[in-house]
Parts: sequence; C-alpha cells; structure tokens
Amino acid sequence: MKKTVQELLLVENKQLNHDNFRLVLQAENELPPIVPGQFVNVEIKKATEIFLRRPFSILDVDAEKKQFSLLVKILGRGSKVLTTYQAGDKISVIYPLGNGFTMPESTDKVLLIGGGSGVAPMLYISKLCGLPPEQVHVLLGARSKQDHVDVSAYQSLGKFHFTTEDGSLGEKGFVTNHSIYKNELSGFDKIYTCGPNPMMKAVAKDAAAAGIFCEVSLENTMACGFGVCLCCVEKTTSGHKCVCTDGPVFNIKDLTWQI
Amino acid sequence: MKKTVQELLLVENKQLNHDNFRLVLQAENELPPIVPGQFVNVEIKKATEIFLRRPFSILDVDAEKKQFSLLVKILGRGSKVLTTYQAGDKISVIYPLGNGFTMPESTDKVLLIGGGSGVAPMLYISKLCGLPPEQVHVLLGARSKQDHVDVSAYQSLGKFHFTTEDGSLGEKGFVTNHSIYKNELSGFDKIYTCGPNPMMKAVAKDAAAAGIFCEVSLENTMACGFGVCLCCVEKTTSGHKCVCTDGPVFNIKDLTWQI
Amino acid sequence: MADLSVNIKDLLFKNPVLTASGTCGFGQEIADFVDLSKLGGVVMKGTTLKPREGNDYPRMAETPSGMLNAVGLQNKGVDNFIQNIYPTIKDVDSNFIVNVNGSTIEDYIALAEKINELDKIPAIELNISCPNVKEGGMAFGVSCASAQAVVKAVRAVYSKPMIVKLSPNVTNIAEIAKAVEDEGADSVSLVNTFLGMAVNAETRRPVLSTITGGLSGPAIKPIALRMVWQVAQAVKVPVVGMGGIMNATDAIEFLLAGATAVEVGTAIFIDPTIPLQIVDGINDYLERHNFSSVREIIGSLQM
Amino acid sequence: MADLSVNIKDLLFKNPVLTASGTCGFGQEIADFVDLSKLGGVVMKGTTLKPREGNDYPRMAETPSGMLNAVGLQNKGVDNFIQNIYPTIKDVDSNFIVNVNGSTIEDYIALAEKINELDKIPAIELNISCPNVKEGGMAFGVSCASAQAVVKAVRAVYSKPMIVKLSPNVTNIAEIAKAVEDEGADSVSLVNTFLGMAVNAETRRPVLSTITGGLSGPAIKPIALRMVWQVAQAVKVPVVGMGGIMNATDAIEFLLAGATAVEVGTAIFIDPTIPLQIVDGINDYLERHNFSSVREIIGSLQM
Ligand SMILES: Cc1cc2nc3c(=O)[nH]c(=O)nc-3n(C[C@H](O)[C@H](O)[C@H](O)COP(=O)(O)OP(=O)(O)OC[C@H]3O[C@@H](n4cnc5c(N)ncnc54)[C@H](O)[C@@H]3O)c2cc1C
Ligand SMILES: Cc1cc2nc3c(=O)[nH]c(=O)nc-3n(C[C@H](O)[C@H](O)[C@H](O)COP(=O)(O)OP(=O)(O)OC[C@H]3O[C@@H](n4cnc5c(N)ncnc54)[C@H](O)[C@@H]3O)c2cc1C
Ligand SMILES: Cc1cc2nc3c(=O)[nH]c(=O)nc-3n(C[C@H](O)[C@H](O)[C@H](O)COP(=O)(O)O)c2cc1C
Ligand SMILES: Cc1cc2nc3c(=O)[nH]c(=O)nc-3n(C[C@H](O)[C@H](O)[C@H](O)COP(=O)(O)O)c2cc1C
Ligand code: FES
Ligand code: FES
Repeated sequence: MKKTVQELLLVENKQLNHDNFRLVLQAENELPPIVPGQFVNVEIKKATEIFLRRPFSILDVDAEKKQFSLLVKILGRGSKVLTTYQAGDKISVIYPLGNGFTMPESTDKVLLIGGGSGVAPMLYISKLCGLPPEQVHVLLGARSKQDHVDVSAYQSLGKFHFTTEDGSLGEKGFVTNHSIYKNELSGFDKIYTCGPNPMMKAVAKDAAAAGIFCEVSLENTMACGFGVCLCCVEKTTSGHKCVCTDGPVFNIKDLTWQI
Repeated sequence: MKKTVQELLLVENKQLNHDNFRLVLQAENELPPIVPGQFVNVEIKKATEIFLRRPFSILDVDAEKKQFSLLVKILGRGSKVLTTYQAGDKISVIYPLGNGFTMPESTDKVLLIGGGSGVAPMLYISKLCGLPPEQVHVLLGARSKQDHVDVSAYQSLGKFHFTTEDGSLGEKGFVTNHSIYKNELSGFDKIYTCGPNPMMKAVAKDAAAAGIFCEVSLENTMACGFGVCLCCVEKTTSGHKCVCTDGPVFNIKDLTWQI
Repeated sequence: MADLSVNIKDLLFKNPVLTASGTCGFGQEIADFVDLSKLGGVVMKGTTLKPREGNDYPRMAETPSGMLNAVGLQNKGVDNFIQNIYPTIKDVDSNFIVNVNGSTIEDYIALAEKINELDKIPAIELNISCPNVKEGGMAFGVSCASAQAVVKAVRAVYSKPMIVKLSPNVTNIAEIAKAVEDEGADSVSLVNTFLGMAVNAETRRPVLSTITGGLSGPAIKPIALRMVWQVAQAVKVPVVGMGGIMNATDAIEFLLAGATAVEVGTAIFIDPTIPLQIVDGINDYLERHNFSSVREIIGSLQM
Repeated sequence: MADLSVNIKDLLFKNPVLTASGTCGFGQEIADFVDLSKLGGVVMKGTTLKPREGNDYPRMAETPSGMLNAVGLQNKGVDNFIQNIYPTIKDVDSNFIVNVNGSTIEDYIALAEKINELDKIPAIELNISCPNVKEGGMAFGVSCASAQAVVKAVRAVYSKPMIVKLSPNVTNIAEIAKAVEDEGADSVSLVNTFLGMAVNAETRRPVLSTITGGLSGPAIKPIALRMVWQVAQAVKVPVVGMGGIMNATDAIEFLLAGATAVEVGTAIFIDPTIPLQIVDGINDYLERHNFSSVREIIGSLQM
C-alpha cells in the first residue's frame, strides 16, 4: 500500500483513563486498507523539545467516515503533548506503516494478549479477524484496574480476560499468570501479542514450547518509520531487520530472543 | 523593581485586526509597579522551533485585577504561535523589564508617535502620564485602515491622529507627513515614539532640529532581556548600552544615530 | 520557472537538491512520497565491499533539534548492490550516486573500480567521515595526510566525478578540503555527522550501543553552514553543502554561503516530501528575487 | 539532603552547579532571581586587561535549540572589575571565578597577576577558546602548543586553582586537555561555543556583524557530552562540563560522563532560576537513587 504524508483533522480526543487517550483522525480522501498491527508516525508540533515523529498503532478504522483512531498512552514528553491536542487541530501523519499481523484461518482459535499501549492492535485484530467470538480470546494485563481502558465496545467480538498486578480487576498477576493462559494455552492455534518486551518474551517462550504459531509486535525507537534510517533494527535469524518495514510484527521463530 | 519569572494565566486573547491580538495575563500576586515602555519576555512553548523568549511591551495594566495586557503583532514564527494561545493556557513571563519612559511634567504638551507594534507603549503612556487630554496628542501610523487597531478605549485620554499610506484612514502618508506633525511640532514639549526604526529616526531628526525633548523605544533582538547576555546593544555616546536594561527607552541625545 | 540546473565538472544536475546518504535508502524507499526524477540526485546508502550487519540496537537517540545515529554502515555489500539494486534504478532519470566506504585504502580502491564500471552511476561520494565504524571511516577524514592518501588512490582508478565527503570533527575543515582538492577531488561534500553522545540518566548507561554516534539535523546547521562557507572560500571545486537543512530557506542559506548543491538528510525522516518542497521553494525564491538561474545566487552572500 | 559538595584541588564547591561565563554578568545581574549563595559558583563575564566595546550589533541569532552570539568580550577591563565589581561580590558566600581573556600571552600573565592578589577570588577560568575576538581567544585553544604556552605562563604567576576552558572546535579535545594538564592546569572546563554562522536569506547577508559567532544551547549538548566523556577519561584533574544544560537531567548526564561540576549558560536566558532548579534536581535524583553524595555518581556511567 502506498504510504503518504497527510495533514489529518483531529475530530475527537477522548480521555479513557488517567493516562490513555483515544484520538480520532479524519482524512480527506478514502483511507488506504489498514491491517491490524500497522501504525502511523505522528508529528508533534506543539512542543519545543520534540524533533522526531512518534509511532502509534492503529486502534480502529471507520472506512466509511474516512476516520481511524489511535490509543495514546502518556509515556514521555511527546505522548503527553499529543494528548493535549484538541478537536479541530491538524496533525501530520505518515501512514500506513509496517507489515501487520497475519490474519488467522477461519477455523483458528486465537489468543490476543495485550499489555500497556499494546492493547490497541489487539482490539483491532479482534474486530478484523472475522472469527466467531468463541474462537477469539483477548487477554489484557495492566498494573491496576484504573490502568485498564474500557473495552466494552469490543466485548461482543470475543471473550475478554483481564489481569491486574494488584487484583483490582480480573485475575491477580501478569497475563502469563491468568488461568486461561496457564491451563488452556495449548488449545489455541495462534497467539498474537503486543506489549512490554518482558511480557512478549514470556509469551513467546511458552508459545515456542507449546509449538503454537505466535506473532509479536515490537516497539522500538524509530527515526523515520518507513525504512530509510535503519535505526529500528531487531536481530533476526536472517540478520538485522527493520521493525518499521519488516515488522513491527514478527513471527517468534524468526527472532533470536534468548527464551 | 524586582524582576521575576512567573507562570501567568492567559485570561483573554482577543483578535484586534488581521495581525494584532491583545493578550491579557493574570498574575497570582500583586503586580509590581509597571512604567510605560517596560516590557515582558515571553516563553513560547507550543512550537517546535522557538528557543528564546520574545519581548513584548506592556500595553496596559489593571492593578486591581492583577492583570496586564500585551499587544502582539504577528511578525514571524514566535508571535504567530503566541496568538494561537487560548484563555486558560499558562504562559511563563519574565517581568518587568527595561527602564520605561520619563514621565512628563504636569505642564508639558506631549506628542506620542506610534507605528506598528510600537502603538502599545504609546497607549499606555497616554493613560499613565496624568495630563489633561488637551496636552496629549497621539499620532498613529500604519499602512492601511485595516492595519490600525481600535483605540477607542483610549480616545478620551488625548487627541488622536491617524495616518495611512493609502489614505484609507486619517491623513495619507507617514506619521511625519501628518499636518499636526508638519505644522505644530514645535508646540510640543516632549515627544515619545516607538515603532519601526526608520520612523523613529525621522522623528528623532526633526525633534533634534527643533530642540524638543525626545525619547525613543528601541526594538532589537534579545537573548535574555535582563542584562546578562550583552547581545542587545545600541551604540550610545557613552559606548555600547544594553537595550534591555539601559533601554529600551533612550533619549535621542544619547544615541549616535546619523540623523 | 527559473533555471535550477547546476553541475559538478561535466555532470549536470537538474536542480541543486540531492538526498543525503543513509537517509533515503537507494531511492526506492522514498518513491511512495517523491518522484525521484524531480530530484537533482539521490546519494544512496553507504556501500562497503563486504556486507555489514551494522551496529547493535539501540542505534538512535533523539536530541534537541536533532538526532544521534549509530547505524554503522549496515548494507549488503557492493556486489549485492550491483546485482540487485543497480538494475532497478538505472532507468530512473536522476543522478544516483554511490556513497563509498572502506576500512582500508584497498577497500576504497576495490569499490571504486567496481562502481566505475557502472554506466548509469555518474559519480561517487567518497565517505571518509563516517563516525560510526571502528575501522576506517572518520579516521581517514580527520587528517590531511590520510584524506589525501585515500583520494589519491581512488583517483587513480575512478574516472568519473568524485565527491569527497568531509568530516566536521576537525579543527580546520578548509585545510582538509584543499588537501583533497589537490589530489583530484572534483567536489567536496560536507558535513557528515558530528560525533556526539547520549546518556540515559535513569539507567546510568549510554543510550547507544556504541556509546557515541553521529549528530545530524537542524541542531548542527549553524556549524555546517559556517564550514561550507569556509570551504567554499578555500577551494575552487564545487561544494555540496548539508547539515540540518529542513526547508528551502535553509537550502538557500547554504547556496548563498557558497554551496553549488545541497543534500537533505534527517529532514526526510520528518517528512520525505521535504526535498521536493525545497526544489519548489528555491524556484519561488529565485522568481521572487528576479534571478533567472540558481547559479546567480551561489556564493553571493554579501558581507 | 544528599552531600552535593565537590572540589577542585583544595577549593570546595557547596554543589556542582556553577553559572557559565558571559551568561550571568557578575552575578548581581541575576540576583533578583537567584540566591547566589545557593550556587556552587559564579563564573563571571569574560574580563580583559583593557576595556573592550565588543562587536557591533547584531550580535545574536536564534538557531534551532540554540543561539549564536558574537558579543566579543565586551567588558570594562580588569581594573574596573577590581575597583567596582569586586567590592560588591566579596561578601557573597559563593565561589566567584574570574574568566580571563587575552590577545597575547602577556595579557594573560598581567591579568592573572592582578587576579591572584584578590583574596576572595578563589580560582580563575582561563579562557583560551573565545571564538568571537579577532586576536587571541580561540586561536590559543586549538593547538596543543599554543594552549600549553598560555597555561605555562599563567601557572608561573597564578597560585590558586586554575581552570582552563577548552574550545570544542578541534579534532582531538582530549589531547589538548592532556597538554594543559601537563602544564599544571588544576581543572579543564568545556565546552566553549562552537563556531557557527547564520545567514538571512532575504537580505542575502550574514545575520551577525562578525559573520560567524559562537553556538551554544541544547543543540550542542550531544557533542559537548561526548567531549566531556572523552576528556574525563584522558585526564586526572577534575573536569567542569557544560554545553546546553537546561535541567537537572542534563546536568546529571554530564556528571555521569565524568564531570565533577557543571556550568549552566544559555539556559539562564530562558529562565534564570534554572541553575537553582538544577541544584534541587540533582539532590532529588541522588535521594531517589539512594546515593549519599554526588561524588558517587561522577564518572559512574556503566558501559
Ligand atoms: C510500532 C509501534 C507502535 C506503537 N503503538 C503505540 C500505541 O498504539 N499507543 C501508544 O501509546 N504507544 C505506542 N507506541 C509507543 C510510542 O511510540 C511511544 O510511547 C512514544 O514514542 C513515546 O514518546 P514520548 O515522547 O512520549 O516519550 P519520550 O520522552 O521520547 O520517551 C520516554 C522514555 O521512553 C523511551 N521510549 C520512547 N519510545 C520508545 C519506544 N518506542 N521503545 C522503547 N522505549 C521508548 C525513551 O527512551 C524514554 O526513556 C508504539 C511504538 C511503536 C514503535
Ligand atoms: C523591547 C521590545 C518591545 C517590543 N514590544 C512589542 C509589542 O508590544 N508588540 C509586538 O508585537 N512586538 C513587540 N516587539 C517585537 C517583538 O519582540 C518581535 O516581533 C518578536 O520577537 C518577533 O518574534 P517572531 O518569532 O514572531 O519573529 P521571528 O521569526 O523571530 O523573526 C521574524 C523576522 O523579524 C526579525 N526580528 C525579530 N525580532 C526582531 C526585533 N526585536 N528587532 C528586529 N528584528 C526582529 C527577525 O530577524 C526575522 O527576520 C518588541 C521588541 C522589543 C525588543
Ligand atoms: C541515520 C543516518 C545514516 C547515515 N548514513 C550515512 C552513510 O551511510 N554515509 C554517509 O556518507 N553519510 C551518512 N549519514 C550522514 C548524512 O548523509 C548527512 O551527512 C548528515 O546526516 C548531515 O545532514 P542532515 O543534518 O541533513 O541529516 C547518515 C545520517 C543519518 C542520520
Ligand atoms: C552570550 C554569551 C556570552 C559568552 N561569553 C563568554 C565569555 O565571556 N567567556 C567564556 O569563557 N565563555 C563565554 N560564553 C560561553 C559560555 O560560557 C559557555 O561555554 C557556552 O555558552 C556553552 O554552554 P551553554 O550551552 O550552557 O550556554 C558565552 C556564551 C554566550 C551564549
Ligand atoms: S525507523 Fe527508520 S528504518 Fe525503521
Ligand atoms: S537581551 Fe541580554 S543583555 Fe539585553
């Protein structure tokens, strides 16, 4: 799909919890096809200290309205300023970027595991994978109840499970401590995950041990986002690959993670 | 007066014409005394490319409300972004800076000549000079009618005269072409002026020839605004002086202008 | 439309705007955004004799108005270039320039010999200034003697226009420019990145896997502009200027200071359409100021 | 409260945060904003033997995340300092350091002799790196031989701690640092400004009256940090680091890279309370990371 630089109109900026915001962007022309796992690179102009763009996964697409949304979690300076943008502001984005997840077969039973800002692509898969809800399990982890975002709009698309480190929502512990993960992992045909590296590595290890297809979406620091700077590399079995073009989604069998 | 760095609340940003805005800032504590000609140095954070603060003269003070206002004319990047700030935003300013004009004696007849953004300190003098309106003449020049700002709030304080280069408001030409300037200059005891350098130099020349007391408020590029960088110098009869501390107001007899 | 063409020796550029090495891949990577045939030229990713995996991640740190990179010349080697990349670019109507990097003088010679055979590569940029490799790289570019040795050796085997890319990490860049001119460089390009460093205070570790990296972007523009001005006064060959160019005004500043052409690097990461915006912006500037050719403004800074 | 004190030879600084020469006047100019006695020290505006009017206006250009200045050591001369400034500062409880500048070695000697007599001036900073004067200045700082000559001459007449301020406009700053250490410098401070240039494309003229000027501010931080790290590894004397420090995190990065103290310059123009915010911020950092003294983190970068 052809990548473009576009000035989009911010039509909504909704605070979802203490540090997560949903930004809805409106294009002028028809949107290109956008696969779950793909991302956009956003320019943040309203801040003295930001130079490079910031990458954010696509959370959802409304092709009819020519709109798509992002889930922005405040991490540092750029994400913080971005969440102060208001409806009516223009934002320059480069998109669509990255490869996206391999969509499941119609008979697959899939487990989508999201942590932190990695929730966004998992929700988008649950919508686009085209599977009946009983074949889709979504397992979301966060530190505490107030760190989870409201996913009720997606809950008819699959079976949702939650963990919190303090037990304030769902089961207590990490996603890898959840009963469905501990007891039923081998029942899944495909596992997709996005979140903090330690979480993804733990999942990858178990998936590899169980011989389950597993794709992870990596987050690293990017300068360009479209494959020219070679700054975003991940070591793979065939050498350094760019996370922004060869990824962000990798099959764990191609990674050299020590798991 | 002690200078401070303060985060002030923007309580109003009113567009006055196509490129002039009035910004009203609210302090938490009592304002220091502020003399006409003094200025503030404003931090403009909502822009990638701005590093240094930008100086703006004080237009007016409402001591009771702990508010003062600025007249901001869009010139380049900084002033442009500043005019996009909205009520409720916080703005860091360093103030009060500079020396200010020498206030007239009670018997003086004064001529206040303003051009471009130099209008601000002239209006503030008209308010603070304490003279009866018939002793105060305010002569404001601009390219065209739409470049003048509405000064009706000040019009009871003196006799206002306007020039425009295209004749669309007041007399046609520069301020120095105005009839009151050409015919009645020698009737004034003191001339105060702020505006583009060529205008101030023309005024200074005539004032010097007529032997009239004349103070000009210089605008040059500043890094600090409070006398430490030594970047804002003007040549005077006693060597380089800092416009930000020894000025911005200078008596023309102390300048080395070739007039 | 003003005449935007410039030349280095007999090589004509339809306009003075090139994309800088390491910031536009081999051109194809930005073809979604930019009609490559509208560019003055494309300086391709640094190429070495043997394939290189480059340095470990992390290779990048954002800095105020700039960035550090420590890519370390990751590339698949010159033979891969000749077999797989060259055939795809040779029909695009622009100047595709190979950026050549060696660990030894012999590397440079071997590379230049191979590139010399490629009909549709009209010039090379000899990179003696990469700060991100352990051997060779910048080491060649920081003394007159070593810079001259490389240039002399390559000149003996390479017959087309040779642009030598200089390091800014030196006391006197004009001296080095003159030294390479004396050995037959047809042009000098500058600046490569400044050696810099970033530290993560929380982890108390360097941000980059290589500790130091190369600083690029608008942060360096004032220094780069000064160097281009100094070099343009010192040498007779055309100077290609770069370092932090983000828009047409920046590019014009370099031209006024004496650059015959400019390269646009880091700006591409922010917006890959910037190089073409610059071409248009230069044309607008020339028309607004009543110049009929860009050549009229080169080095025309008034003191 | 962590122990923030550091020392250069026998001179104690209550904390490692000094204000940089040329950015805080003689201290009094920022006293409205800052309780000077809470600073580690104040390095005062560059002083010369004879009064200097400095360069013509314009002397300043804003650049991306930085600025160019071409002040050119405007000052009223050392005798005026001794008569009019010294009496006003000598009762303030901080280290007031004189930044000493000469056009000739004799100038430096004469200045150092005079300053040596001032009881309440505990140290000098020997500036061999000002890029904004026609004679002397940076010229002394860009070669080992000339740097050594000045340091040696001053060492002979100056008995208190001598900090030598180095120029970053060199190929190998560690080499110069070692050279001045060998001649008896008690500390080196770096960096002074980078030689840069700004052009006004519309008027086709240089922005500064002097064409080139010195670049400071966050733009240069990555390069300055790299240089401090290199120098700290090369010399045994304490290093004073500076260049673009805007907040406590920046300052801590310099300390981790090996600086014993830091100077804050251009940041003061943006907000003169920054130096004291940095003192507080360093303390917070130390407490958060369970260090009892700032000396524990100096040079503690983990590779
Ligand atoms: C492909 C991709 C998709 C992403 N999708 C989302 C998303 O949907 N929602 C979301 O909220 N975030 C997402 N992120 C992460 C997001 O890009 C970062 O949170 C953002 O760039 C941080 O910018 P900042 O200016 O707020 O933080 P900074 O101030 O730049 O950084 C704060 C700290 O975080 C570290 N850091 C910053 N970015 C990264 C990174 N990408 N990897 C590792 N460390 C980093 C910095 O080194 C620093 O220590 C994604 C990242 C990638 C690469
Ligand atoms: C003491 C003082 C009082 C001022 N009072 C007011 C006021 O009340 N209202 C108002 O609108 N403006 C005032 N100004 C001018 C105002 O500071 C500038 O318009 C502003 O700094 C421009 O910033 P910018 O980012 O918009 O322009 P930039 O993008 O920085 O500059 C645009 C162009 O203008 C030139 N320029 C910028 N500032 C100056 C300057 N100060 N002198 C000469 N050339 C300059 C630049 O070199 C550039 O070519 C005052 C200036 C001073 C020194
Ligand atoms: C990520 C990155 C990779 C680079 N790779 C190369 C390279 O392979 N060869 C080279 O000569 N210069 C390389 N450079 C330097 C640029 O070509 C250019 O000289 C420098 O970035 C300054 O210009 P800029 O500020 O416009 O980017 C690289 C720069 C960056 C940022
Ligand atoms: C306006 C200005 C004037 C300066 N004057 C001097 C000086 O007189 N002597 C000196 O050694 N350094 C001088 N410097 C350099 C600073 O002390 C400091 O080395 C440099 O600015 C880098 O630090 P910074 O980025 O924190 O400003 C000056 C810097 C500026 C910006
Ligand atoms: S971010 Fe530039 S290549 Fe991936
Ligand atoms: S602006 Fe710094 S001394 Fe006047």
